[in-house]
Amino acid sequence: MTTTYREALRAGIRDALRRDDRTFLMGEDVGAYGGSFGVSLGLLEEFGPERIRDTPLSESAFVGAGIGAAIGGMRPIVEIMTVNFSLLALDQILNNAATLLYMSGGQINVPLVIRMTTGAGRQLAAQHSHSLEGWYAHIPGLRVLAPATLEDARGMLWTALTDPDPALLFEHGSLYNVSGDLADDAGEVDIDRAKIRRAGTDITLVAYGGTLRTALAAADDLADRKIDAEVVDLRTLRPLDEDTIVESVSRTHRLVVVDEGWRSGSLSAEITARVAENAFYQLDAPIERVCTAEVPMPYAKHLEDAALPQPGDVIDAALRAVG
Amino acid sequence: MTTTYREALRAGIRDALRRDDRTFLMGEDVGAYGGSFGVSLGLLEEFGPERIRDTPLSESAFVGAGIGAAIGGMRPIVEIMTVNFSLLALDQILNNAATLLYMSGGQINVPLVIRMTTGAGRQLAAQHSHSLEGWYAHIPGLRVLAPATLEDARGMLWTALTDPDPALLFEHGSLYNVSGDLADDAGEVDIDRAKIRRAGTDITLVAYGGTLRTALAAADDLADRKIDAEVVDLRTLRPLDEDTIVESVSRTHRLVVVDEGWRSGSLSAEITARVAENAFYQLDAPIERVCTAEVPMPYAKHLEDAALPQPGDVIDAALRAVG
Amino acid sequence: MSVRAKKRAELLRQMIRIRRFEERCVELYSATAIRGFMHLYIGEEAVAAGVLQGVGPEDAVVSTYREHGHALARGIGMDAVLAEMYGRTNGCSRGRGGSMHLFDVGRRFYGGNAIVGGGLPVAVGLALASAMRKQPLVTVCLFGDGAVAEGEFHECMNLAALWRLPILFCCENNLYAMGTRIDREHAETDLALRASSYGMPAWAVDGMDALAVADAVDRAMEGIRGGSGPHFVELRTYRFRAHSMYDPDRYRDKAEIERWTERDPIPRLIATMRADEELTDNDLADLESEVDTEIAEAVSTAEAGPVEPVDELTRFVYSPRAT
Amino acid sequence: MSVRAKKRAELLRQMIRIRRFEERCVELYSATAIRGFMHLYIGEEAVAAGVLQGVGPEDAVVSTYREHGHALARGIGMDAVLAEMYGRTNGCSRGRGGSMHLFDVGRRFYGGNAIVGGGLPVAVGLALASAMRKQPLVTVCLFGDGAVAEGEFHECMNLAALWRLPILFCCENNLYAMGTRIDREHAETDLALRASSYGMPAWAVDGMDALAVADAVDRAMEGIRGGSGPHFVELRTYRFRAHSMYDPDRYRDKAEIERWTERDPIPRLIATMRADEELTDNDLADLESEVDTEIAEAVSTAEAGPVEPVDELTRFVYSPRAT
Ligand SMILES: Cc1ncc(C[n+]2csc(CCOP(=O)(O)OP(=O)(O)O)c2C)c(N)n1
Ligand SMILES: Cc1ncc(C[n+]2csc(CCOP(=O)(O)OP(=O)(O)O)c2C)c(N)n1
Ligand SMILES: [Mg+2]
Ligand SMILES: [Mg+2]
Repeated sequence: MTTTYREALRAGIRDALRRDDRTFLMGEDVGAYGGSFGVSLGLLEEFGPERIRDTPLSESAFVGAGIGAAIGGMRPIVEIMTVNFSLLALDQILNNAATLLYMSGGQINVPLVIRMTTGAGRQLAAQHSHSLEGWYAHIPGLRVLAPATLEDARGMLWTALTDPDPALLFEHGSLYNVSGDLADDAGEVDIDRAKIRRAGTDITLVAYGGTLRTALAAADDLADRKIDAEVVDLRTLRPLDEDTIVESVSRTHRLVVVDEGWRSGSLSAEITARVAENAFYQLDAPIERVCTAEVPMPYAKHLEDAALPQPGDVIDAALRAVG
Repeated sequence: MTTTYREALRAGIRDALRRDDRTFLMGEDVGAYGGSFGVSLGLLEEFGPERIRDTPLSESAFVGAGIGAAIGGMRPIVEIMTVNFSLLALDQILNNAATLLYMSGGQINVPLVIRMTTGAGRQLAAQHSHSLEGWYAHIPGLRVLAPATLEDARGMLWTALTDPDPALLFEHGSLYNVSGDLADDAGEVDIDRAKIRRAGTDITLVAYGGTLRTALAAADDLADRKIDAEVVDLRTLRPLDEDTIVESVSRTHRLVVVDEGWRSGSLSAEITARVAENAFYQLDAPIERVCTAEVPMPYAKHLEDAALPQPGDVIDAALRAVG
Repeated sequence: MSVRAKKRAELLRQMIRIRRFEERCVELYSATAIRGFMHLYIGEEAVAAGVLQGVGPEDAVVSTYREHGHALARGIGMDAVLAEMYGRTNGCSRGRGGSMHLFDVGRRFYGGNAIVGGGLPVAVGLALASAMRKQPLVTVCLFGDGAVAEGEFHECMNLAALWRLPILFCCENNLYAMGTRIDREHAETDLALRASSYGMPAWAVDGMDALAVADAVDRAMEGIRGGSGPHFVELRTYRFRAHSMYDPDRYRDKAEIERWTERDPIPRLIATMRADEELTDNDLADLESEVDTEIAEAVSTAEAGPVEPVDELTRFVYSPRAT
Repeated sequence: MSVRAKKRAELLRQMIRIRRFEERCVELYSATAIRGFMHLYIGEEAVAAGVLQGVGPEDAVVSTYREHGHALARGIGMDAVLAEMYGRTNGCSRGRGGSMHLFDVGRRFYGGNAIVGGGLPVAVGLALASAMRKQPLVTVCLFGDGAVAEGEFHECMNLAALWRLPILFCCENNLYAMGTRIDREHAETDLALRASSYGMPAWAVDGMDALAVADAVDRAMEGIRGGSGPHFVELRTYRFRAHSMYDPDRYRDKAEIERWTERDPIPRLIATMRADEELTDNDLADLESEVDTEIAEAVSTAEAGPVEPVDELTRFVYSPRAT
């Protein structure tokens, strides 16, 4: 069946709502509006306002309420419209969702899934273009997921909801309209392992979420230049599947990390560090990172394009590495 | 003159208040209480409640008000009691303080200094023990400072206040009572460069803020083992003085980074990545990181000690590297 | 012309400028000359015109992402606004801000904030600065009904009232926060009542009546300038168009929209002026053609505007540093 | 004994337990058996006793860092509380939480939150869960006057009122947030009035009178159980001791403290009971000695408590995963 990333996400939410009546969706404009990016369109009509619950503009309160509801026996899906606004709820996420299990000595589970849109690329400028999933991947107690494919868009929510611990799901804004084939009964996916999306022998490109397509495009181009790139999709940003990365680099001996976060302190740094620590003697060239320029995102299209990781940048980095 | 880190900070604030009547100090309990950690004790009496301004518990509002006041021609010093509570003001810091200059095309400067206490080590448990300065060092538009010495405690504020851009000053909670000698007229310090606190030839230990003492203690011990460690104090976490680090590693060929942040995604990852990118062929051993265990900080002393970077951990890492 | 007639003529002129400008923007958006998020003000013009006429040249203004009307009424050139939306260097934010981030420091217009509620703390700070500097100035802060639900609203109302700051809070209550109707976002839908619970003068005004808005704002400004602290006016209005160019506007009744369209502030003021013989058909035709010319010139200026060279991408992240 | 007399006896018993327990804690803190932040409740016991007596066994309770009294009155064993403060495995949070993070899921006591205001959203969520699950339960949320200034307070009041959730907000107004007196943190110091502006029943009670507290809470709980949505009670009280063990308490008048000490809730209830011939000297002596025994036993249990093995450091960061 041909479907879009948006529809796959919606199907995943619908599955969840049908399967478990403790599950509900809550967030700004998830109901009458149909979700800021249309993900939940039609769900209000199907499940009613109790379970498709519009909230006021109160990120801290409704994210915290999701935590409380999870503790109280529900299985909430909370939508934060975009990662940009999640900062207003960060205290709840870090100090409650991620911490209650530990701080209570194992008594309190928080089976909550928080979904949000991330990323740039649509000229939304400095306050609406963040890629902060790397920050969340810093927090012990969280599981951080970044579906880059239709399968993962449909299935990661399922798996995350069966996890007794809180999970964050980052949907890249540029993917919603991407379409492709997806099995009608597509379901649960493994959220423990990264996935090799393209096998190759000469160099490893690590990407996730919005940058997977960038990496794959670069790999296609590199193939024309007789460079056989392997593309690893991280999928889960925390805990990191270091093994898959290290294993790939141990075969290709070269690494480019593609990350839409600002370079300094992005997730790409952690991946670089892990490889530098664990596959140091396997490396034949310095690790390369292709990240977003360290600027608040400009509005003008040509500047935004220049700020974001492009396939050309990945190709250049790969060429330097195979040098 | 013998003084403490706390007194050096206070002297720095007093200098600033005397020098420029646009400067004022604002935050929770900076006035009548004397500052949660006693830094501003006595300043209310000296400068009055207009300039030593107690605020309600409203982190977002008073940090944002600091931004607005800076724009409006003042030179505010805002104290957030601890980094843990700064999450509640993070939107203001990221989306306004760090962004307004760029977003306005160069029109709006935000000459603001935000001070806060960071770090663990006093059994304050999971919600009061964060080391999140690495997160702030991810944000373009900010300058991030971590005074580890008395000179820097006294002088960094001065330099930061002469900067037209927003700066964050992280004071490690375990340093306030540290005492030592400081010149009476100590003033402005360079905030552009890292500093070699101990010269050495066999291995580089990079540290900052609360971990500088850990690294120095480890270096002393390593000296007994005939390993001559160089200790680099980062001082400024953003922009990073990569040159000093790379230069040191190019001489010692070995690197241990000591960082109180949780390992994954901490500043230590960025430093590792920079060195892996820029001094790759200089390295004779994998880079080692000594960080905080990836757990919400436990209350019990023995567990907290086990979670935090200790001199012994640094020594072990150094021995592995020279091994 | 009498003073009264002059004032009315100016209100009408501003409303027509804003209306026609945005009608043109819609075309330009369809033609992809403008991109990103664009939030139209059509229907709400009486608020911008009525509020901004009462603001002195040295007073400060803080606005939202729905700020074309505020910017124009504040006196920012239509060409500079449009060039900004084109992403050009002659835009009022040098092409870095776009529709949501219009700035003009010369006119003390401080944006253009796209985080709902995010401008309030900054406005409080601007008011604090003028109070501390003993300048007889007022800060005017515009925001929507949705923003009233955010925590920052509460913190800022309290802070402004506690410190009796010279600030005018203008709540543009257009009954919706995106797709969420006011009675589904607020337990207490009388927003002026909410505000008055902080102990500040607060009242609601017909926001479709430019004269009523102007009178209310004049009264409030007088109070604030007279030293009686913050005031709040709720301006009851309605947006005739969708929330943004992305919004299919599924959540509103056609009948509701029609009912409000009948209260269009422009014909209404025209009718009043005609009844009072302050406006002839010729006057109106002149006005419209003047505005047409202004728009045509703005389009030319925007189209002719230079594009920022890509190597200026990182300019304005930090101020140039004196060395 | 009459029902009334029994109730009073129980209130007295709880107050004395809390008082004597904390007096002992001060000694144990001096002896360094307890560390970290410790916030004493001494003076405020009437609130804990009066509130918790009205809470059913299945109702949920959310508290702050000043929660020894709440925990004890909720029925958590004094031994489990003290062992927690010793950091032992038999502590109610397994030694991971300490004084600020007491938990007991069996008694639906959800901590122990040390971010001011941070517990409110969680409480709203717990109430939401019971409402959605159609359980006839109430969530009781305790917090201080300082928390009322935080944005989260506002968001949560609105959300609870908007959704008519079964929640009782208990504001322990002890007139200070650390060193900041209520009139320097709130523009409107009548906190019940503030709360009622959200359209919920709200009133103030003499928090030094256990009977008045109990009556008010009983009345509020009845209203909530009857389906009339959230209620707010402001409990006007005073802490006799400093904010925490670190606080030199410079900001309060000795005379003010004395005035309030005269209203000590314990002698006050004793006097009432004596006047009504419900309490003899013998009864009181028995009670005190019972409590002494309980404390002595708690100290032994805590001292004998095992220490968590260090290799359990990372346990409870995540739940064990089924594989
Ligand atoms: C903190 C935050 N949350 C969510 C959004 C997304 N968003 C943009 S505008 C808007 C509605 C705001 O409504 P209101 O304040 O009434 O202003 P209006 O758009 O009606 O003028 C929302 C939810 C945002 N920009 N910021
Ligand atoms: C968000 C946040 N800001 C600051 C602090 C530091 N702090 C701890 S308790 C406290 C005062 C709180 O006062 P109140 O709510 O009245 O409670 P009380 O201590 O009087 O019981 C402050 C400022 C904190 N824990 N959390
Ligand atoms: Mg609105
Ligand atoms: Mg208090």
